[in-house]
Amino acid sequence: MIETRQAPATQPLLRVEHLSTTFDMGNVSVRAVTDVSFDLYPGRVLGIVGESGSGKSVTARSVMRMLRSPGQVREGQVLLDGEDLLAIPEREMQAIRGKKIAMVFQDPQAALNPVMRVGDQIAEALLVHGTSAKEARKRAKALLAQVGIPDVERTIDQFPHEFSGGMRQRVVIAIALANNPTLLIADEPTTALDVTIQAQILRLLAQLRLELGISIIMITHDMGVVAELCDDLVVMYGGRVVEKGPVRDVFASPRHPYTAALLKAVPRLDAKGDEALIAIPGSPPVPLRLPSGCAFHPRCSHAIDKCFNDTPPLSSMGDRRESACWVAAAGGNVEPRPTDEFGRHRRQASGAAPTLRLDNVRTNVASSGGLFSKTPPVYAVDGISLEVFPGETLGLVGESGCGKSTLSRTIMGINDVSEGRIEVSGTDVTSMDLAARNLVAKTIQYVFQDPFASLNPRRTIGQSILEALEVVGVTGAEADNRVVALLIRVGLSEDYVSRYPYELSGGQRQRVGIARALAANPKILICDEPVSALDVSIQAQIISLLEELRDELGLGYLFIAHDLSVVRHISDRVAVMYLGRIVEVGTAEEVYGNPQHPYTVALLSSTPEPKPDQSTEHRVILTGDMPSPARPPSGCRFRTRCPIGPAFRSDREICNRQSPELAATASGQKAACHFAGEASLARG
Amino acid sequence: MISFLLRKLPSVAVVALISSAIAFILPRLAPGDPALAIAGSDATPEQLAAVREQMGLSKPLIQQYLDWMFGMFRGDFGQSFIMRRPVTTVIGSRLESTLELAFLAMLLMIAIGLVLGVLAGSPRSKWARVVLDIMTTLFLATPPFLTGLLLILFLGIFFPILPISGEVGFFENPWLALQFLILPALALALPQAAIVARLLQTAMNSARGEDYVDLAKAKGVSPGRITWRHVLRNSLGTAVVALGLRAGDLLAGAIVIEAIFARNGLGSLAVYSVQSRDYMVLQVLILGAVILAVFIQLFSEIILAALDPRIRLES
Amino acid sequence: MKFNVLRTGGSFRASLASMAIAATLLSGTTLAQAQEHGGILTISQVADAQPVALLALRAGNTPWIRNVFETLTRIDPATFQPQPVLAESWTLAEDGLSMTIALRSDVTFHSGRPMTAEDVKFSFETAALPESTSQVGFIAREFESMDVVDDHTLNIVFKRPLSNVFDFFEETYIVDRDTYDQREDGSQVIGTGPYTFAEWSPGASITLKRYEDYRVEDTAWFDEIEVAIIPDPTATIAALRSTRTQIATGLTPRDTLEFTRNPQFEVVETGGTMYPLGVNVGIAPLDNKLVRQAIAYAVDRERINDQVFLGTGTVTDLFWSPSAPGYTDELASHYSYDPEKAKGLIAEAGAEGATIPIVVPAIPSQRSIFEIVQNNLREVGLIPEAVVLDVADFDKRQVAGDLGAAFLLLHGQIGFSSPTLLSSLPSLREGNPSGFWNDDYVALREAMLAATTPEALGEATTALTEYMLDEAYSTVLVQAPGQIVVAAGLEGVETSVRGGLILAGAYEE
Amino acid sequence: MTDTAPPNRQKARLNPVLSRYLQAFVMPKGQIGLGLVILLTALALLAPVLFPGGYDMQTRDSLLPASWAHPFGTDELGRDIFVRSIYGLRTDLALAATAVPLSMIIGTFLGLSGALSPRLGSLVQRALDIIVGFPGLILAICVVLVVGAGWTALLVAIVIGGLPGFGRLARATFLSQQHREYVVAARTLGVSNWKIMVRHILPNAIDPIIVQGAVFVVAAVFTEAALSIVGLGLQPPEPSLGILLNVGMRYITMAPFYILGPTLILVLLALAFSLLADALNSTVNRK
Repeated sequence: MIETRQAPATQPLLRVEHLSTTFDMGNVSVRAVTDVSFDLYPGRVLGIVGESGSGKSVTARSVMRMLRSPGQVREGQVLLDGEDLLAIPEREMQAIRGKKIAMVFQDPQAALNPVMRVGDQIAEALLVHGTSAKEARKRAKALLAQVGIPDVERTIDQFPHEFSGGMRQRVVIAIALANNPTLLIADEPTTALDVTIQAQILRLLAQLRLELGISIIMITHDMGVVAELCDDLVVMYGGRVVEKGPVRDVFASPRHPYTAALLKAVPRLDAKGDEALIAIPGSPPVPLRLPSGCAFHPRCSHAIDKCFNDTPPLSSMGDRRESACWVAAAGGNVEPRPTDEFGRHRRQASGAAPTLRLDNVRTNVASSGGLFSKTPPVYAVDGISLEVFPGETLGLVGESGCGKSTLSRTIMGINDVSEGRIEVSGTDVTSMDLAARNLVAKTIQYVFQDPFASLNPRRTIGQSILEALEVVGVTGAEADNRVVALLIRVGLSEDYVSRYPYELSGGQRQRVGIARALAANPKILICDEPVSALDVSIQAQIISLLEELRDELGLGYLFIAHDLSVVRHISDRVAVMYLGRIVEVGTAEEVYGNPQHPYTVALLSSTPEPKPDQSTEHRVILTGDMPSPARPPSGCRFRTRCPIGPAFRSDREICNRQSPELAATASGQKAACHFAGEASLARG
Repeated sequence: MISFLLRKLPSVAVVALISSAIAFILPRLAPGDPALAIAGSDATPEQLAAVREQMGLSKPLIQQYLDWMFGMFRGDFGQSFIMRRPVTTVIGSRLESTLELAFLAMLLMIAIGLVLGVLAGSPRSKWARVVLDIMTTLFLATPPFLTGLLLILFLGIFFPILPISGEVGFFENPWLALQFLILPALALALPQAAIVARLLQTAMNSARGEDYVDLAKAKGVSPGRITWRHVLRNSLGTAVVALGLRAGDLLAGAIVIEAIFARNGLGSLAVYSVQSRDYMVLQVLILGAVILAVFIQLFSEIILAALDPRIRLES
Repeated sequence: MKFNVLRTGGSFRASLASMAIAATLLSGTTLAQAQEHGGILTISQVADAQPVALLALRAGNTPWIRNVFETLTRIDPATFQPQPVLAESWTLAEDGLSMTIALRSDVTFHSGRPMTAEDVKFSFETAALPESTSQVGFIAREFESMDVVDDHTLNIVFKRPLSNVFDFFEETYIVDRDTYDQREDGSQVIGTGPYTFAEWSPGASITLKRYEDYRVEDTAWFDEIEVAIIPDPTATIAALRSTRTQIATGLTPRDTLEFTRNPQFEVVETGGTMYPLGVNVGIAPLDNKLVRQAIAYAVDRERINDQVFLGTGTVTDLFWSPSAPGYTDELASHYSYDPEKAKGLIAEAGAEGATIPIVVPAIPSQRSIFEIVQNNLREVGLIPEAVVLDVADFDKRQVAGDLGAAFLLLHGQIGFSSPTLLSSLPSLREGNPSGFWNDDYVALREAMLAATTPEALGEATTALTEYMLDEAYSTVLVQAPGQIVVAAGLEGVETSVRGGLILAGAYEE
Repeated sequence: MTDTAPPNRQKARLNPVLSRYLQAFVMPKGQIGLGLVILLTALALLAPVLFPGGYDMQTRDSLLPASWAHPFGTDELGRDIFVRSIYGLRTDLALAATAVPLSMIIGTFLGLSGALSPRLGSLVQRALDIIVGFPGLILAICVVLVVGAGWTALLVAIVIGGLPGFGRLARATFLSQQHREYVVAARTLGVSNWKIMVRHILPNAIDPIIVQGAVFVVAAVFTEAALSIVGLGLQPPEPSLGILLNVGMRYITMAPFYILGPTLILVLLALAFSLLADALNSTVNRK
């Protein structure tokens, strides 16, 4: 945390008062934001935290007066330097947007106009506010340099698609900074980015705040990001503010059951791995059907009768703290009660034969090309060897594009194996002929990332699971019974048989996805980012369910994720993947406790943790982006970004020449680095 | 771009080869005899036989096909059975009429389609939107020949403003030629323009929901500039693809339009060739149409790549 | 319609004759010629030119061919007597088996070469070949020999007396034997007429130019004749109205209706087409003569004439020209509309409810005729069914004589003499689609062919006609004239007996 | 653990697909379209009841101008053009009702064939591309000539003409669906290609195909009319709108109502299906 946080100035830069926003859908009026008030003081960073549907983004858009139709601000004031933005004509607002208030969006891929050169997009922000074209271009270059884009003279005339995700977000930030705004609203600016890139962007934002004294509203769902960047915090739930206060204080002693539960539901990187997560039951409410009274009461373990009918007002809880909870107001405890906890115990590999074994597998993902043309091969998976034992969870960590999904698809036979071999229960299935396919389908099943996409919207839950049973030859009444049993097993009820996916929440859908995967009684589940599409409070539920099933059914998991805390929580062993290769593999304790590969170090160091006041000074933050698998670097694939590699130490020329083998290290795990163990975590 | 075209060449060749075989065999499957056009309907059987012999129609089909194919490689597309001169000359003499029609129709289609599409895709009053919607739906509903008939009835018969049939070469008398061209060109263009407009409208509406429009708004860009610089610019690709596809339809529509407006273009030549079984002309016309369709497709891909920097010309 | 032919007879003949006279009178006075000699005459025709078929009658050739080519003789549409053109005179031998023809000596082809008897012989021999597809070629095949006596004298020996040899002369253009085989693409279409064939853009236009060395100076009034090919009647009408066309050929009565009332135009009925309904005598129930007669009685010819041809046609059940020897109104109206009689005959034959498939070519007028015929036949208790064939398909089957049980045909051969028609009409000739050929028929035909005097021909014609009407294997429904519209101010336009435009004497007022 | 479902359960638990289509008729576009379709279909179906005299009542009153007795006048054979137009509509609707579903089914199957075998799919795609390149009317004429003019020939010509449209749509769906997670999920379960095609891909192709079907009705009538103009339509005396237009063209200056009448009916027909397609399209895309 950057120590520039003085006491708030007396006059707030932005004051939002009693803001209410509705969406008129035909004859129903949906309240997305109700009675939201907060202050932002100059030079400070305000975090607005909430899950999907909490109203945090609508609040931001209301401030910008950029609500999508049919959204409308019903009540309230947005005072910027004392001027009510909601009362001025649109033309004046246009002059304020981009000039005084700027905004950074979640998805830099979507936020840049794909057919406009980046330089022009930055310059446009200046042009529309009266800067001359020549001046605007000059400033655009300066801005690009300021946000850390290399080789500005060339890149200024490139198109967004020629930039990586992180670079694009830097461009978006450059656009936002163009007119030296006093307020920057960042709407989930790092959610679409990888951990190492997220760290870069967060560092950039912190730096800008420091250098330019800009005030920031940071909208996020990630407590880690809040802890790292924000001074003050607003927690939203069901369209209302439920808790407000300085970050440090809120994290130390949350005054609302929701804040408290949220902090406990997130797995910690530094956790030992044997404590259970405390999941928040249920799912966040949709604005159309808010529960009566306190919107959180159906999920709250402290709810009292009053919570059912009366909406608690935001009331002061001491020094700059406010909370909207009847229980807290009465001085009650709001820490979540452990519901049904699972004592976790690590299992060691039992010496049994591995159920799944990969031996030096390579997968070519280049399209086969036309009738007469040949395309050069692209190995997204380039020589991977790993084993999954019965009852064991192997976590596979890596950033997007590292090939982890291709790997899982190769195991399932969706992608063809170019080289190497895959064994399932000791049988070679590399050929993926009919018999091999059957064996794979019976032994290994897949849980998909996006439960919205992996269920056919036109088939009922029952039909989707029946199909899986049908394949293994279970039909008729027996199949119907199995469907119900499977649904109950994953925590759903019989009613769901005839429902369609759109009637289910994300968490419920993921449960169905798991039920379907279990239909064939597999020995191994490949879970490909099974919780990353879910809200934080739901993630814990699904992780707990997976753990429960593993212990009960003796399943082995290949658990693929980019979220290191989640992987640490569930995994026995962890493999770290970079650009098609495994760079480090070992037990969770070994890898997290004493990482040997500089990439692992960087990953761990980049992950923001929900602990305020942690120093970020000594973080290992990688530069640049992962190269394309079509043109991998020679020698060590990580060398282009390696903090201990030839990019920083010109004498380490071996990294350019020789690809390091995965070899045992002193601390037990295997790592593929010529200088394993040299980089280390410097935690504050 | 050159390498893109080169890479496409083999598959174009395959399509051309298959099409040539179909173009050759399909008309010949129909009963009838090109010799009849020469011999006349009241010829005696021996007169017909003599003419057939003279025309080389008694050769085996395979040989006729190979003669044609090898001829084409030498630049000889064959001789019209009926008109007794090179097919290229025959087609060339009709080309002007169709080109004039297609060119004007294309211009009208682009102009009307883009204007309607942009208007409908811009945020404006509900009333204007409804009017535009009705217009596009009406144009969309009436295929070219119906539009043509209605135009003839209203602008040619009830209010005789424009000539309804016949033609005059553009270079002979441009003013008169335009009078003859305007109705058929409109008839061809209106329904196609409606399709283009509708697609453009849809594309613009979806582009309007994109984040980059929000970002532009957050920059303080005015609504007009957003429409032109961001929304329209990103929707043009759709319009180009639509125009490319429509260009093919335009040619197909030209056949019927030429019949209705009594124009002596390639369409009427094609119909005449079918009726008189002038296979030599017909097969070249069909092959030409298929290859033209392929090239229009390639061309729109090239334009698309030029419009959208994300698209690179690959197979 | 494939053919655009003149018919002989009818009221228009007088007007044409008077035009011809006027032309002759004027051609004597050089005054008019001296005044406005020159300019371009524009003509429209519906079908494209077919120089490949110079010696056959083609709709695409009739409007221009008689101005580029000439024949030995021309039949006067008024008197039906052959008049000399390229032949100066001719002598038929006493026995009728040979003829000596004296040719003009001042005739030159457009190539400049003088025309000789060899050219005439070549033209006749070529017409006799099947690939010429001449409708009258069969007459030349009755020539025993042709002797070129000298450059300007030709002697022809017949196999038997040929009463219709002037039909052959009328239709056989004298072509240049040096260039005949280069005619196909229109590059060398060389004749002896007052205009040369200068240019042909297929499907678009033909350009004729004045032949400066024509044997009679200043015969051609116009510098150029532009023949536009406009297949669509509506477009033709538009061209007429806008004066882009001065003479429009190949129109139907429906198209010309508005011009008959317009003083700016003159409508000339010329040539035309006969529309017979044929049945196959080999297919039940049409093998029964009574059924065939019943069908002939059942058809309302008047209505066909009124509704399809707007009353411009001649209602007749005969193939012959009304001016032909042996043509009587009684015979022509033998099968006047009588549904009751038809019903009786069908009952007698026991053919009630019989299905009659009728083959119809996909031509609008034929379709309309069929609809009336179908309506008529239904009334008398038959079930007619349409089999519409594409024209090319239909023609092929007509040539092969294979059209099924019943069929609607059209023959554009009005203007030939009856003996010629016997062999040139697909409906009557051997191998006809009715499958009608027997000894009685052959004997009656032979008698007609053998007749050398008009009286004898008349008698033989009557005998054959009665037999044909009784057998009823093919009866004409209507003979309809073709229509030519001439813009006012254009004088001296003549037509041949079979509808060719003759513009040698045409001039602009 | 109880994860509460969002309580958005439908009142009527109709098949969601069906209920979605029904929503098309809530908007005015859909209502007008449906109304017109019903009106025209009813007219066509009831033609023998409304006009028991049939379509071939020939009289000597040729080419009468429009009047109350004959709203569109009479034709060259003295028949009422309005009656013939309605019977013509009957013919065309019957033709469309047969040809459109056939073309739809075959085209869809061809387009989805890639789900059975990728090679077959791209082969079929090539073939359809070639059909597309063919000048539409010429292909139809050739087909009619080969089959022999008449109902069957028209049917075949229309069906073939529709294949590329339906095929391309179905293929586009297939291409977009084949990498969808639930298709991949079915494949990882080991579900057969055939079942994946029918269960997972086909239902997603249906929306655009239905819309295209409504559009294609107009195209089918267009093909009929175009073939009639070339003289290769239905056999006389059965009227079709195309035949009426073709014959009417010849009387356009003498009796403009001859052509105006059938044209109006065709425009109504086209409008009806176009509106319907439009309404369906917007409900389908709303999801």
